Amino acid sequence: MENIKLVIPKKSEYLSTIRLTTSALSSINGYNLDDIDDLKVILSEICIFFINNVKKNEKPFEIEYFIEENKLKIEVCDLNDGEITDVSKEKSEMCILIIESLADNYIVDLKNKKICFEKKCIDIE
Amino acid sequence: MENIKLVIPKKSEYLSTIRLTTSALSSINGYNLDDIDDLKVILSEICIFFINNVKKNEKPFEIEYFIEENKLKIEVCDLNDGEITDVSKEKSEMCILIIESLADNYIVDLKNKKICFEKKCIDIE
Amino acid sequence: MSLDIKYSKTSDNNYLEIKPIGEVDISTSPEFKNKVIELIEKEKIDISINADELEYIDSTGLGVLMGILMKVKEHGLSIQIINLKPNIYKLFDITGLNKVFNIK
Amino acid sequence: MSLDIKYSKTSDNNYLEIKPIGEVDISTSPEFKNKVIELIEKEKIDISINADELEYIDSTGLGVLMGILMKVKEHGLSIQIINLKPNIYKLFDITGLNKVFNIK
Ligand SMILES: Nc1ncnc2c1ncn2[C@@H]1O[C@H](COP(=O)(O)OP(=O)(O)O)[C@@H](O)[C@H]1O
Ligand SMILES: Nc1ncnc2c1ncn2[C@@H]1O[C@H](COP(=O)(O)OP(=O)(O)O)[C@@H](O)[C@H]1O
Repeated sequence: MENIKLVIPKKSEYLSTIRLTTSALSSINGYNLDDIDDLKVILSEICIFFINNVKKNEKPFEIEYFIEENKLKIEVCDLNDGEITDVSKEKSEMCILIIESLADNYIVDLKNKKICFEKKCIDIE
Repeated sequence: MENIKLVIPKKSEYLSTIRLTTSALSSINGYNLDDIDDLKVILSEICIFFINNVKKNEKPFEIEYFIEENKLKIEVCDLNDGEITDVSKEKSEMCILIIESLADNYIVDLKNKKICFEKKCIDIE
Repeated sequence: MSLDIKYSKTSDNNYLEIKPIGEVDISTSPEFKNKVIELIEKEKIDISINADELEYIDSTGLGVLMGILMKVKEHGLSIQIINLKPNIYKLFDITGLNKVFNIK
Repeated sequence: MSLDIKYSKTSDNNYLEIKPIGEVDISTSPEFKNKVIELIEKEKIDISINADELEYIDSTGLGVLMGILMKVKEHGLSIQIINLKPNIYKLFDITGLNKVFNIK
């Protein structure tokens, strides 16, 4: 199992860097283009969820990738203080719908501001 | 000042991910294409230097980017045990020549297996 | 890659065709929204979003499209979206926006 | 992006033109070295490396080119490198390999 960690400012302009890193990692690990697209979308929506629902932005996002035999597990943690009390329904409905539709086994931990998901890799040689 | 950290396996196939992440980060921070190329080259050569001169590979590389007003500072640390005792002259001559030519203020700490460098950003708006 | 916005009237003069080139995401969608709303207010003409060079959209961008739809309706105008790439259409499908927008 | 290697005789039959497409770096250069050495052993003909689609090379790739140069000389053959992009030529310049290779 391999493990990659990215700690990056909680700012919207860094989401494109997160997407590029994710697509580089998933292409060396045998994902096809459709799956890579899904991974980029899921990860971006998780970050948007935190940007819209956690008030503070001083501390960064911590993103961990766990590369396993035939799946990729990704954990996104918003390192800012305080737990999420109200989810902004208006802004987050679409986020959640997209994450739910594209991710396998996703787990939302509002207390620790951590969202985890998996994506199976079908194409691996 | 902003700060990005990437912890990634010490394996040659991950160098392309390091290059892509670096180029994404430096393009949002106003570097021009030539500077981005230099940054990718320097960072790759530092990783190659560690791959050729530190025997163990179990632990990852830890790469930290410090984005300052008009320069980017990057620190690469090989987290494996032991200090570097002999530098493989044959394999590392070109590495070092390239790093020396392209990086500003680079500092090599063989004991801690850490190499630090800066690159000025001339193009920033 | 970020966002570039081009626009021109279609040859039949029936539509203002707006072409987002690149990514309409959380960092670029405010700019996209402002530009399109400004064009609607100024031109008062039906809108056609040509998405053939739209490489990425996120929920923020989809939200902005909904805001644009409301603005268009407010003026009694219509909006269509053409040439969506399959990976982007997928998001319209997931969120049900494929039923809200006239997609061609 | 990784590495693809194409090759063919030039129309005058004087050279085997080898075209690395992508990146010749620490992870792909062993493959590049093996392929080129194999071609030299088999064809025993002068080599022209066409670098117009070489996007990236690192010190490992430069080292492999030196190894190839030695192999070529061993057989009394020659090697030239053509169409180097400026960002890659820069590395030949820094390392002095621009004086070792016949670059066009
Ligand atoms: N991320 C989102 N998820 C779900 N709905 C959204 C999202 N963003 C915006 N919307 C919806 O689209 C409408 C217009 O969005 P927007 O232009 O961002 O809002 P506003 O005009 O209130 O600033 C909002 O009223 C909201 O219902
Ligand atoms: N990273 C490098 N820096 C400097 N010189 C190198 C490097 N890699 C290879 N060389 C030089 O190029 C020659 C051939 O390289 P290579 O094909 O990797 O070696 P070998 O044939 O010994 O496995 C070596 O003898 C060495 O002098």
